[in-house]
Parts: sequence; C-alpha cells; structure tokens
Amino acid sequence: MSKPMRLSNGGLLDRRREITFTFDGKPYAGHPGDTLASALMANGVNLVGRSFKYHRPRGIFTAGPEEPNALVTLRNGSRREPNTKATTVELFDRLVATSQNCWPSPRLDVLSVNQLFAPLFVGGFYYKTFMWPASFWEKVYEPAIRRAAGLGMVSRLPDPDHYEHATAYCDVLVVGSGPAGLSAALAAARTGARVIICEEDFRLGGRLLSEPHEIDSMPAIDWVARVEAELTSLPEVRIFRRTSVFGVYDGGTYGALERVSDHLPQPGLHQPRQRLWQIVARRTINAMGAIERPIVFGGNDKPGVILASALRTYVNRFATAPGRKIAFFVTSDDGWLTAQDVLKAGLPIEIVVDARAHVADALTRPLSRAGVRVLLDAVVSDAHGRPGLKHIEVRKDDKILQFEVDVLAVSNGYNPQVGLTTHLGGKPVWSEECGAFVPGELPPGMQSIGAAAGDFALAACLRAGMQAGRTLASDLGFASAPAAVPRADDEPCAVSPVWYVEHRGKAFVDQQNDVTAKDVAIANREGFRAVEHLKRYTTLGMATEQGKTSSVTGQALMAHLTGRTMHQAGTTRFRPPHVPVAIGAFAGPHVGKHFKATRYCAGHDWALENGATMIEAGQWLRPRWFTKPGETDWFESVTREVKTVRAAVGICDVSSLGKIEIHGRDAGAFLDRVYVNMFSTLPVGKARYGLMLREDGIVLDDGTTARLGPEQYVMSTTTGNAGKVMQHLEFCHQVLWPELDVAMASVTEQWTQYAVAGPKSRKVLETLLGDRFDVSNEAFPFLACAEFFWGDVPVRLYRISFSGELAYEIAVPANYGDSLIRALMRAGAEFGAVPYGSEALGVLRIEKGHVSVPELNGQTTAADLGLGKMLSKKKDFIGRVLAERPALTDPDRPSLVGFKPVDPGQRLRSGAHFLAIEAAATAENDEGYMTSVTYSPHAGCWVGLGLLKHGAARIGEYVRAYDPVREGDVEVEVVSPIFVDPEGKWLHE
Amino acid sequence: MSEVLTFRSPCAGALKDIGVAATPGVSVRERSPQIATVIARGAIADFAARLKASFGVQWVEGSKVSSGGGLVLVATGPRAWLALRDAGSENLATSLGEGLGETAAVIEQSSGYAVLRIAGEKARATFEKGLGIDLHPRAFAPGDAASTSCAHLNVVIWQVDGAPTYDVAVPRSFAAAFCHWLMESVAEFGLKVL
Amino acid sequence: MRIPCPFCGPRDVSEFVTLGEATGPRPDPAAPDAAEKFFAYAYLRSNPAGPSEEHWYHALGCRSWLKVVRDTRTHEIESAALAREGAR
Amino acid sequence: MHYSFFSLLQNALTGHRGWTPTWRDAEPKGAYDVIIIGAGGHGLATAYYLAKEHGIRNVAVLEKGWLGSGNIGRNTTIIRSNYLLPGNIVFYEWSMKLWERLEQDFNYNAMVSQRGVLNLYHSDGQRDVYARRGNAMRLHGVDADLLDRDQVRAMLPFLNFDDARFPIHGGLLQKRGGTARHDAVAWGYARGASDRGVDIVQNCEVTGFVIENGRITGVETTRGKILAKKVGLSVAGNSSRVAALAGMRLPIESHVIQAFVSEGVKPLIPNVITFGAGHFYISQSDKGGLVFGGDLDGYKSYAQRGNLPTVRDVCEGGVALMPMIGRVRILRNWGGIMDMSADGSPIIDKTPVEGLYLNAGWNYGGFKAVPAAGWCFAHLNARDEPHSAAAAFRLDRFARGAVLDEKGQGPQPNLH
Ligand SMILES: Cc1cc2nc3c(=O)[nH]c(=O)nc-3n(C[C@H](O)[C@H](O)[C@H](O)COP(=O)(O)OP(=O)(O)OC[C@H]3O[C@@H](n4cnc5c(N)ncnc54)[C@H](O)[C@@H]3O)c2cc1C
Ligand SMILES: NC(=O)c1ccc[n+]([C@@H]2O[C@H](COP(=O)([O-])OP(=O)(O)OC[C@H]3O[C@@H](n4cnc5c(N)ncnc54)[C@H](O)[C@@H]3O)[C@@H](O)[C@H]2O)c1
Ligand SMILES: Cc1cc2nc3c(=O)[nH]c(=O)nc-3n(C[C@H](O)[C@H](O)[C@H](O)COP(=O)(O)O)c2cc1C
Ligand SMILES: [Zn+2]
Repeated sequence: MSKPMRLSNGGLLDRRREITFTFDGKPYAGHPGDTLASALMANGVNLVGRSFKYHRPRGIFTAGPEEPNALVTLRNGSRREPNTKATTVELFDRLVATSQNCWPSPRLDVLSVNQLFAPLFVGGFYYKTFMWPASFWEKVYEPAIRRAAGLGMVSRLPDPDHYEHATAYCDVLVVGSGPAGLSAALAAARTGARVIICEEDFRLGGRLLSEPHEIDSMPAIDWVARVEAELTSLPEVRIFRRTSVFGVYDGGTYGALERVSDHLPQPGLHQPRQRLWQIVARRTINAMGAIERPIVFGGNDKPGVILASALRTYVNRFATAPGRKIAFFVTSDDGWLTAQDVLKAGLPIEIVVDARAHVADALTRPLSRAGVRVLLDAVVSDAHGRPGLKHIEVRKDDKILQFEVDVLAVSNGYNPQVGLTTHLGGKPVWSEECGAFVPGELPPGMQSIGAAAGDFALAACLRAGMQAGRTLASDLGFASAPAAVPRADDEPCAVSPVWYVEHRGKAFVDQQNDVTAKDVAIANREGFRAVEHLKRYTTLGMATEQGKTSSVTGQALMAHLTGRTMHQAGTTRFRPPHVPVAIGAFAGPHVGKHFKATRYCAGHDWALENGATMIEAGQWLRPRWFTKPGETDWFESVTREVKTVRAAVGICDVSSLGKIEIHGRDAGAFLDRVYVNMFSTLPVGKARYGLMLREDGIVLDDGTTARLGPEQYVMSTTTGNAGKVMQHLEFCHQVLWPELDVAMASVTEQWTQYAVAGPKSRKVLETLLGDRFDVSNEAFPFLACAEFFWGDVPVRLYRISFSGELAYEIAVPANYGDSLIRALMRAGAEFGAVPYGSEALGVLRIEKGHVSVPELNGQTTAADLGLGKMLSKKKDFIGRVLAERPALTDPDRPSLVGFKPVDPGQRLRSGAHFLAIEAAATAENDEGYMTSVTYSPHAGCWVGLGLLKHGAARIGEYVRAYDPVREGDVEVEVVSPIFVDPEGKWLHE
Repeated sequence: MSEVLTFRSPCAGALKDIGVAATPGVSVRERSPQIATVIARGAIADFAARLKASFGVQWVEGSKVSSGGGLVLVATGPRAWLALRDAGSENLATSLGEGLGETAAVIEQSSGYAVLRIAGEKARATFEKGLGIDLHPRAFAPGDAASTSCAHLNVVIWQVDGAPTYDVAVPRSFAAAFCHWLMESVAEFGLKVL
Repeated sequence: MRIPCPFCGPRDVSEFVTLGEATGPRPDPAAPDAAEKFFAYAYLRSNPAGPSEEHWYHALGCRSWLKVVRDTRTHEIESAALAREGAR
Repeated sequence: MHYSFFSLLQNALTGHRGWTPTWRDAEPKGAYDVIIIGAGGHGLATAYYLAKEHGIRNVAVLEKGWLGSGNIGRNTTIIRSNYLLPGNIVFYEWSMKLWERLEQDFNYNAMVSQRGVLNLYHSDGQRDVYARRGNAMRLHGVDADLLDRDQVRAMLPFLNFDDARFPIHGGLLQKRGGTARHDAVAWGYARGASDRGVDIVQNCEVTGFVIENGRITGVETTRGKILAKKVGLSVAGNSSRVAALAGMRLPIESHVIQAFVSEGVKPLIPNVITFGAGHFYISQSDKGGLVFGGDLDGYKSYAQRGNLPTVRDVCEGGVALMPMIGRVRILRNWGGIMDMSADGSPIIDKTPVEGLYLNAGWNYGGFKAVPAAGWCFAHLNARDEPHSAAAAFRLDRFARGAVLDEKGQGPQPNLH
C-alpha cells in the first residue's frame, strides 16, 4: 500500500513488515514501531476529528499522551474505546479506529454550524440562560446539551477483557526511561539495589528516540540499547515497558498501569488486558521529561499546526511528516534544533519565525545556508485554511507577510512534567531561569531529575541521572564506586516564551475544550481570576489531557491580564491519574460473580443435591428453601418445611453464624462486661442467651453463649455481625482490659453446625448418636451443652432453640460437615425429617417472637425490643451508662409487639408504618413501623413483629399498617409478639 | 445405627492442572494437617520454656515459624500461633493443651483452614498478583511467616524452603475463592496439582 | 498509606480498619459524673490538624489493636504501638 | 446585571466586553453585623438569605482561600430528600423545594436537574428497609417509588442483572432527586449576596475569636481583627479546627472522601444510581463525564486526597454494577474533607458562646442541603431561634440520646 508521507528511509520502524488497519472504514498500512498517529500521518491523514464545542476540524498536535486533538474511537464491538489518543496507540494488525464528534465525517461535519453561534457559546454562557421556563431544563435544554457534549460513545456492552492487580517492591523506582531515567536506573542498579524502571512508551529511550544525539561517541539509540542490555542482565532490575506511573500515594506507594495486551488485537490466552501495579518504593526518581508548549495565535488549532518536538518525533522516529511545506514559529533554541533535523531529513522548510531578536548563529546558520527564510523578532499571528492549514500570516515590524505552508511547527519552551510531584500536596514553583514551573516540595523519598526538573540539556540529564541513582541507592545502604558519566554535548536550550500573539481569528488556549483567549478575557472581566476559578469557569485544562498543553498557557494569559506574576498565579492542582486509566483496571479481577468472595458451608454440595435454592447472607451462601419434587413455588416449600418442623422435625444449617471461643481464668468476668447479663455465674455445661450493647447503649448483637469448661466459653453471633463482634471483643480485651486473662479465637470456620428442631428432634439425635451420648431430657435438659467424641471426631451439642421447638444444635469439625448432614438425614428419615432453609428459619423465629437482624438495626435499645429486664443492675457493662440517657429511656419510644391482620386474608409487609385507625397519613401521626412479617402456618394468617409507640400497652388495639410505596393499607390487631407456645413449654419437653 | 463420619478436605475438587508449558511454573498440593490456635496466656518466656520442654521446639520471636519434631508453630500475632502437625493418632489440640498447660489456651482448628503447599519458580510471580507483602528473598525467607491478605482474603503464609515453597492457610469457607484466585493468577505460568 | 504494625512490619492500609480518634481511657462507670464522662468519651473528638492518636485494628493481619500517632495533614505516621502494651 | 438569553445576545454583539464581575471581591471593613466564616455553599447561601429574607445586609463572608475552594467545589452534585428519619426528611425536603425554584430566585443557571435518584436493593431485607424509608418519605409528602427488578431493568437495562454476585432485586426511586452544577451554586449565591451588599472577602482566614464575657465580639483573621455582633461558622470539613479556636470540642471527625470523573462520553447514564451491595454511586455530568464515588477512606484527614485501596474498592463496585464502564477511563480523582458527625446528621445550633452559631457535621451529604442550610442558618442568626425545618439538628442531642442515626452505626464517625 502506498504511504504518501512516509519518508524513504530512517525511523525506528520494522519496514519489512506491514500492518494493516482501518480509519473511518478506509484501509491503510503502517509498520511495527508506528503509533496510530504516525501511521495516519504517513498515509496523509491529518484531519482526525472535530472539536468538542465548535466542531472545528482537528489534526495531530503532539506525539504523546498530552494530545488534545487526535482523539479516536479505537476498536469496535464490546472492546470499543472512545477518546483514545491516536498518539499513544501502538499500531497492531487489523486495528480499527473511527473519528469522533463529527457526522457524517471529519471533513463534512453537520454540527460545524455550531461555529456560527460561536459568539454566543463563550465560556460560562450556560449559567446566564436556559432558566425559563423552569421545566424546560430537564425537557429541552439539558437533553440537547447532553447530546452535544461528551466526545466518544461507550459500547454499552460488558467489557470482555480481564484485568489483574499486582504489588511490587523496590529500593529505587525510576519513572521514565529517557537519558535521565536510564542513567539513573543504571547507576542505582549497579549498586545491587532493587530497581524498577517504568516507561509508558513501548520502547525505552525517551527523547533519544526522537533526537539524533551522540552519547559516548555512539548514536544515542545505540547507547540506549547498550544500557537496556546491561539493565536486563542485572538480576535485581525489572523493566516495565508500556507502563505509566499514574499516581503517588502515601507511604512510598505508587500506582502504575501496565498495558499488557493493548498493542494486540486482543489479549492472548490467560493474559489480562492491563495490569494495575501498586509499587512500594523506598526511593523514587522522577525522570518523566517535559512537554513542549504551544503558542496562542489565530487559528492555532488548524490541522497542520503541530508542536515542534512532535514534528521531530514524527520525522526522526516515525519517518513521516504531516506535510511538505513546513514553517516554524519558535521562541526557543530547541525549535531550531528541530528545524535542523527536518532539513536533514530532506523536507523543505519555507520559513522559520522566531519571536526573539537574537538567536545564536550556530542555530540559524544551517538553515539560512540551506536557503530557508529566517525571520527574527517576528510572530505568526494567524493561520488559515480549511479544513487543514493552507497559509500563515507573519507579523514583522507591523508588516503582515503571507506564506503558503501546510505545516506549522511551534516551539515555546517546555513544561517539566511536575504532575506526580504534586500528588501529595507539593506545589510547583515558577523558575525564571527555566521559564517554567519546576517541582516544589516533593513527596517523601522522591527526586526529580532531567527535563522533569527543568534541566533540559542532554549532558545535564545524564549527569543528574548517574548522580541521583547512586546517591539514592547509597542512602539505602547500597554502595558502589562512582562510574563515568556518559559523555554528550549540552545542546542549547534557551527560551523566551511568548504566551499570546495579537491575532484576528479564534486563538485556542485549550484546544480540546475549545477554550479561547477571548474566554480567558471574559473570565477576567467576570472576576474568575484565581487560577482555579479560571479553570472551573472556562473548563480550561479539564479535558482528557488535563491541561498538559494548555494550563500553564492559560495561567500566563490570566497573569498578564491581571498584572500578576506567574509565581503569584501558581498552577491549578494536579490530581491522579496522571494519564487516564480504565475503570476496569482499577476494579481488577473482583467483578461479576467474584465481586466479593463467596463463603461456602461444608454442607453446600449436599444442599444443592437436595433441591436447595441458595441465598446470600453477607458473603455466605445459605440454603433458602429446599424444593421437593412437585413443588412449584417457594411458598409451598417453605410452608411445608415450617409445618414439618412444628409437627415432626427439621434440620437447618446454622454454620454461618459467628462462633467465638473464649478461654481464660477471666473469661466469665470478661463476658460479664461485654454482655448486659451475667455469664460468670453460668454453670459449666450450660448455655444462655446474651445481649450485647454498643457503648452508646444501642443493641449491637445477640446470641447464645455456652460454657464448655470452667475456663472455656463458646459465643455465637448473628451471621452478619460475626466480624464486627470479634473486632469489638478484641478491642475490649486488648485496649480496655488487657489485664484480664482471656484468650479468644473465631471458630466459625472450624465447626459445621446444624439445628435439629421439632418435637421429634430428640428421636433423631438418639438414632444418630446411639449410646455415644444421652440426649434425654433428664441427662440433657433445655440449655444444656456438652462436648464428646464420635470416634476421634469431637462433637459439640447444645440444647438451644431459635424456632421455639424442642431443639438441639449439633456441631462437628467442618471437614466432617458434609458427612454429618448425610448422617443426620439418614437418622431423621424414619421421623419424617426435612431440611429447612433460611426462609423457614425466619418464619419459625417470628412465630416465636425472637428478634433478629431487622430488629437489631442499630437504632433500637434493649427496652425497645422488650429485653430491658436483661440489663443487670449488679455490674457494669459496655453501654450501661449511655443507655440511661433520657431520649433512650423515653416511654414514647416505639417498642416491640406482634401484629395480625384484622381480616385474616390480608397480607402484611415489613416497612409499613403504623397509624391510628382514623388518623390521617401524615408524619405527625407516624407511630412506628413493621420490622418482620411472615405467613404463619401456625396462626393460619400473616403475622408480624414491629415497633409501635407504647406498644406493650396497646395489645388488643387495632392500628393501620400503612404501606403507600406498595399500595398497602391493612388494619391490624396489636398482639403479643409470641405467637407460638407463649409459656415456652415445648422447649422443656 | 453405626454411622462413621467421613473426612472431606476444604479444597476437594477445586484445583485442576493448567498446562501451558511443558514444565508448569507452579505446583500445588492440599495438605490436611491437624491444626490448633495457640494463644499465650501469661509471660511468653514461660510459654517458650514449656514449648521447649514438652515438644522440643525452640520458640522464635516475631512473625516466624518455630518447629521441631513434626510440630510447626506459625506466628499469627504477638501472642498467637497456628500449630500444625500431620494427622496421626494423637489429637494435636489435646496434646498441646497438656504439654503447654497454663501457659497457653489451645483451640481446635483442624477444619478451620485449608492448607495449601505452593511451590515453584513462578510462585512469587503468582503471589505478586494477590499478596500485598514482599516475598523477595531479601525480605522473606524460609522460616518467615505473615498474616496478611491475598486478593481480599485473610491468609497465613510461611516459607518452607528456597525452591521457593510456601504453605498458605486460608479460612475454610474461603477455600473455593482462594483456589479460584490461584487458578486465574497462575494460568499464564501453568499449574500442576500434586 | 502504610501502617507499621509492630508485629507484622509495614503493611498497606487496606489490611486495617480504624475506629478513629483514641478518646482516652474508658471512664469510671461508678463516678458521680459518669454520664458526662461517658458522653465525652463516646462522642467528643479533638480532631486536630496534626498529630493525632488513633486506634487501628490489623484486621487482615495479626488482629492486634494498635495505637497509632498519625499526622492528619500529611498522613505520615509518627508511631505505632500495640494497644495492649500501652494500656499495661 | 440581569442574566437572560437577551443579555447574552446583546453582549455577543458587542464582543462580550460588557460583562461585570459576578461578585465583588471585597476588602474587609472593620465591623459587621454578622460575619459568616467560610465561602462555601452553606456560608454563601446563609449570607444571601440573611440579606434577602431578613434584610440584614451588613454582612461579611470570610474565606481563607478562593470562593468555593472547599467541598462545594469537590462534591458529586447529588441532590435528594430520600431520608429515613423525620428530623432529616423535613429539612432535606425543604431544601428540595428551594432547589426547585432556586435558579429563578437568584437568576443564575445552576443546572438543577431532577433526573431521578435510584437506590438499588439486593435482598428482601434491604427492600423492606427501603420500604420503611419510602413510606416515611410519603408520610412527609415526599415522592418515593419502590421499583421491582423488572421496573429497574426496563429503566436501566445496562446494569448487571445476569452475572451479579448480589443480584438486583429492585430500587427506591425519588424522581425529584437529581443533580446540580456544584460550582455554579456557589457562584449564584455569591452573586446574589454580593448584589445585596454582602462583602465576600477571599484569602482571609479566621485565626481566632474575640470573646468578651462569654459573648462574641469579633474575629481575628490573617487580614486583621474584624468586629461583629454575630458570627456564624460554616467551614464544613474544618469545623473542629475553627470551633477549637473558641474552646469547643465537637462530636465530629474530619474524614476524606474521594470522587472521580471519567473522560467525557455521549449520554450513557440518565439518572443518579447507587449500588446497594457495594460502595458505589454514579451520575453523568452534562459535560459527559461519569461522576462517581463510594465509601470514605476511613481515616481522619485534612489532606484533601485519598489512597489507592479506596479507588480500587469504588471501581470494583462500579464494574460489578455496570460492566459496560470497564473500558471508560478515569480522568481525575480527588478527595474532599468532610466533617463526619457522630450520628451522620448535621448540627445547626447556637453554641455556649453567645452570638456564635454553628453549622456543621454535613458529612458527605451537605451539597443537597445548601439552600435549606443557608435558609435555616440565616434564620437562626437573625432570629436567635432554630427554624422549624432544622429543629432536630441540635448540638445537645448527643448528650440526650436523641441522635439522628440513619445508618444505625453509633458514635463512630467513619461508619456513617
Ligand atoms: C467527594 C465529595 C462528594 C460529595 N458528594 C455530595 C453529594 O453528592 N451530595 C451532597 O449533598 N453532598 C455531597 N458532598 C458533601 C458536600 O460537598 C458538603 O457537605 C458541603 O459542600 C459542605 O458545605 P459547604 O459547601 O459550605 O462547604 P465548603 O465548600 O467546604 O465551605 C467551607 C469553606 O470554609 C472555608 N474555611 C475553612 N476554615 C476557614 C477559616 N478558618 N477561615 C475562613 N474560611 C475558612 C473553606 O476554605 C471553605 O471554602 C460531597 C463531599 C465530597 C468531599
Ligand atoms: N534542548 C531543549 O530545550 C530540550 C528541552 C527538553 C528536553 N530536551 C531533551 O529531552 C531529553 C530529556 O531527558 P529526560 O530523560 O529528562 O526526559 P525524556 O523526555 O527523554 O524521557 C522521559 C520519559 O518518561 C516517560 N514517562 C513520562 N511520564 C511517565 C509516566 N508517568 N510513567 C512512565 N513513563 C513516563 C516518557 O515516555 C519518556 O520516555 C534530553 O534528551 C534533552 O536533550 C531538550
Ligand atoms: C461534577 C463534576 C464534574 C467534573 N468534571 C471534570 C472534568 O470534566 N474535567 C476535569 O478535569 N475535572 C472535572 N471535575 C473535577 C475538578 O477538576 C476537580 O478535580 C474537583 O472539582 C476537585 O478539585 P481539586 O481537584 O482542585 O481539589 C469535575 C468535578 C465534578 C464535581
Ligand atoms: Zn499486624
């Protein structure tokens, strides 16, 4: 395929291989080593998209992540990536890219009519209009604005790729692999220190890939290859290519994004698309280089206007150029060096304009000698052409000269990349010497060197690198003899920046957000003068390159308008990520079904084999109900399970409840302090229900705690609070009462525990245990507990009941849990035992009036729940003092009672609020709310628990359970919260 | 009825070979040792003395492994250890309880953890994708232990030898999640289940 | 942020949870002004911009409660000690 | 200058040379009737309503940095009144009513966008908790709709319905909720206040209080002493620091919360959506950026920035909820400092120092409160008695036990 703009030789390309790709559906070809931008340019494609607000044609302006204009949508289908900078995309085979923000094409864009309204669309115009009529905002104005805004389009399909997270440690982290970074890495690595060097490009070398310097008497790229080889040979060095360091965090932690597969059509087998590194570094060398600055003149956004340093990259590294008639507008020596390179590459230069009156002969001579027109003390005021650059106007001594050109390279000095140095709060400072902001206070352990520190000349970069690498390593105790600094010349790098040129056309400060010099002037007039106000009012610097090419220029214009110095103006705040990072990369592998780890009980497989439908309980999965053949809906299954428990026996996995073993001489005393009731007096072999408060007097959790030995208790907690309670107990022990002899550990994982409940539960256990253990009422009464062996397997047995039935809980080590449930079911078969799930468990506990998660909502006191009497008066405990605060003991607080619909056919819903029968549905009449409801097979109707003002005193009254969000309004009778066996006889049978 | 309870390990069926290379970079084997949590009650010196006297194990201070005679104590906290011993006739928790007496509380945990032995040239590269700690030989060596998180899961890890070989203890209910993480992270290197 | 656990060594903040400011020893529940003291203990904070003493729990590590002195302006940690030792 | 389409047109024709400063950048005078500390949303709204509703115009708003440099410039712009507890509902609903007529009231387009706020639930238990909340809202005359899974799916088909760890069961929708352009709220109030005579003094940090016989008489600042009969404290994340200057300790800790904005993309997310099974919420700005956030970092901080684990946690929630955003890139991520109160609800009250008033404890939810907080704080300053809508926000409620703990987390600020 012909590539009209590809230079016939040179460039770091593999010319033997051709890569094909498409842009806007048209096929093109490039070579390995190309970026999408360089390949487009080589193919003569310079018009890449349209701008955000005015839909102006835009081309390729830079050669790196600072690109404001050449944004494309990369790939298609579910891998579509809008707003991708063509300048950072490594070309791969069958790459597909499309232009953005233009229809039908970048050349013929319908919305370019917006330019006609440009006089209205100035910075901040929307704050002044669209206010009338009020309802039109959501209906008319906002939808139109939203449609126009935003550049590319998201696929709306799930991202098919996966992402990894990883952590790496090093002594010295080097960010950037230009001459400064490479020499720093080398010097540090030679000491034996662990070094990581991160380079966001796919090749090491930085500017050395673009600038034909000599180092140690060899071409710079050969020097790079030599350093790369030495670094690769050192065992403690890791080279991360295609890896951007994007953020600095506390404690020497850095975020870096490795683009593992972005240079491939799709990730290889078992490869992630990207890997997010958290790098912990003891020292860091910031060698990120610098970004060239544009100049503000009319039409400075035309395709064809390009940063000189970028042009140099395209010519030298990628062997291409955006045009054949090239002009320069510079204020820096570096621009002249680029011009010389362009000339050497055989490209014709029309003119070099320098705003400075004096420029060293050594810079100008090679050009004038080649017949290039050179104009000093002159400026480019306007650029024209549609869609691309056709001619420029140069102003010299009040005369306007016209030149026909299709490329205008601008060079206005460099902004050191200070972004990372500010993430922990450091503020860049203006250096008159460099004509730029340089790093101020640095993050602990970081040093900036090379162009990133305002040291622009090559020899200085190499020197700084060798020095920094060695010193930082030696700070950490890694010593080495000083090595020779690589030899190179210091190239000239003087600059006298020109921020703004008088012009006629639109002059852009922020090209991507279409912020013009005029917008800056308006912001000044309206008082938005502070740099942050300027940014927020005009959106200057808020685009996808975060002001890398625009912020400092905008601040300079404002400083000029307000008579402030650059130092006074300062910079806006930089924030991570230094380059945009995909949300998926931050999310890593913990998405979809693996969003949170799933915790499985030992009986999980058995449950599935037996028709269980599972439900999330925190991170656990628990059986919700078990469907028997022939059952068609959950209600049928749950009702059968409940009825079977009440009539015969049921078996339920309660393993996910928290279990904490507490040992020690003071275990009882400790429990006395964390529970509201007494545990030190509990006899060995007995269990007791316990209630725990937070220090503010609100209920924290409840559960039974059993005393297995004189110095050994086992506490149970609710599933959801297990971790919280453990943390609380550790706090109480370690922080409040370390003098107590207590030792504790969570044994939730260790024991698989099944509740066996129902009148025939004893029979089942007798069958199961035979003469291993006597479960008779006499030997093992209500609230007894015991531990014994089954062969060499320990078994724990508790006679406790959540269902209100005669019931036991039996526990074995979880490795025998699967076996236990199978044995239990076999033993239960002759008594009609069924497994029951969390739904039936809920029904049974509501019928019995036991509180659970919906009642323990962090807002209720013990008294609210009818448990006030449990608060011991004989001792102190966590929460006792603050529980007595007036508003917590107010008799008007809603308290726990039961409810039944007056019309037994009606269904109850929790979350309904209570109103007196005749009362209007207003906030003043709100008397509480329903916490839990269930259909009760025992009562033959729906029943509920709820918190009602003066509840206990209102048994027998009727109230409304008002549920407007579900269109419910049910008359209910206030009843005792205990619907079954109020005297608790069954428990003792 | 003469039921016997049968044993089922936490990772049963959860691990599979992944063959991308002739020699997989990592191998894994599920161990099923007896486990107990040991928490010192009084002065550590008394505990160390009893440990030495009863089991011949020389206690090592800090986040380390102390071992001897088949008994391994992995430090999990300032006063806490995970004790492991291969399954045998004697119950570990019972014998620890007797041997350590008043100096420690011993809590049976044999089913509380899945214990995996993970070894091979790519073991570190695999762990890098989950662990937040540094396993570089300069930072972590045989005999070192850490209680930490791996891909959001609580784990206890200790290094067995320089191969490198690591043992990892994962709370039982998270065993499947850990195995999933392992299989995903190790895939590019290949895995052999021993 | 990395918290230097006295037992485990420096670990990423994600392994820890914090209760926030350490508001001093738990008041004497038997004192006549216990209500006021407990209110201050549970609710009031100095919340300084600068070094501040806090309780941190090494939840995904050794399960120790730590007393950490941390600068709330810079997140730099001045000291971290086991709470149980400080309390003794 | 009145803003309208015509003023815009007129200015366009004259090269936009006619615009004047949005607010006067005032020099401080020696004395004022009322000083408000903090030119954030709350401080500026208070000054505006003092001037407009109470005729008190000899007012200064003192700001240590530039106007709007605090949380008003950092928040995720959500406005809603879908609260659970009566004391909160009345207040936030009053705020919502003020939002609904705000732009016409202060003649500035703050882009109040009632695009709906949807809180998702993932279990029956969570549904019932939302039902309790929705019903409480309805009893207060606030709109609330409880949607089931199918209704949510019809509304937002791109959510993760099929491969979710915690499946979506439905959501609680407040249609009147939405977003507003945060900075513009500050600018609009500043303009309105300044036009009515209020002095807005930037770069003027309050460093002390002048208190005589238990009564406030002025403040010390980096620009000298300024006298005032009354002083209102509206410094958001810095409440404890400034209150300490008057010898007060508050039931507040300052914490960092992070927020995120993605690269701009074409309209994708129509509403405000919150995930019920993880820490994540999101909306899309009119400019096209996805604006989202999640949980606090969890530790006290005055550094206005957070750490990587929270960033990852938020993004995990995001991709778990809407897998389509995996390839969208985060453009910028920042942190703001919030005064997290011991029960998660705010304080608008007098203090033990006579003439010193406190407006604090807004947590991560004080943006939506801006109009009503300004209204009620102005009322308290002017009338010396609490406004009925803010009657529950008393400072002594903690000692009394009358906390407004929506989440039921107790006195641990970082859990609210
Ligand atoms: C990331 C983030 C997301 C949020 N999202 C939402 C949301 O979606 N919805 C919502 O309702 N709320 C949200 N909030 C909360 C909301 O932003 C705040 O509650 C609210 O802005 C606080 O009130 P303010 O605007 O007055 O505060 P600020 O804007 O912080 O104003 C306080 C001002 O006081 C100044 N000040 C401090 N000390 C002094 C002194 N000594 N002297 C002079 N001046 C001083 C500060 O400089 C500051 O300008 C969020 C907050 C954050 C950080
Ligand atoms: N004459 C002049 O005026 C002038 C001005 C500026 C630069 N220069 C030349 O530029 C070079 C400066 O050398 P240097 O080493 O300081 O810089 P460099 O620009 O050569 O290298 C910086 C490297 O850092 C990488 N990088 C940037 N941000 C990164 C991140 N966040 N993560 C990972 N990688 C990142 C870049 O891709 C680049 O490769 C010298 O060759 C010098 O001659 C000259
Ligand atoms: C709703 C909203 C939208 C934003 N959109 C952008 C944006 O498009 N580009 C950008 O750079 N920042 C955007 N920001 C972030 C701001 O630049 C800035 O980071 C934030 O207001 C906090 O200020 P700070 O970073 O200076 O502390 C946005 C912030 C908010 C709250
Ligand atoms: Zn630790």
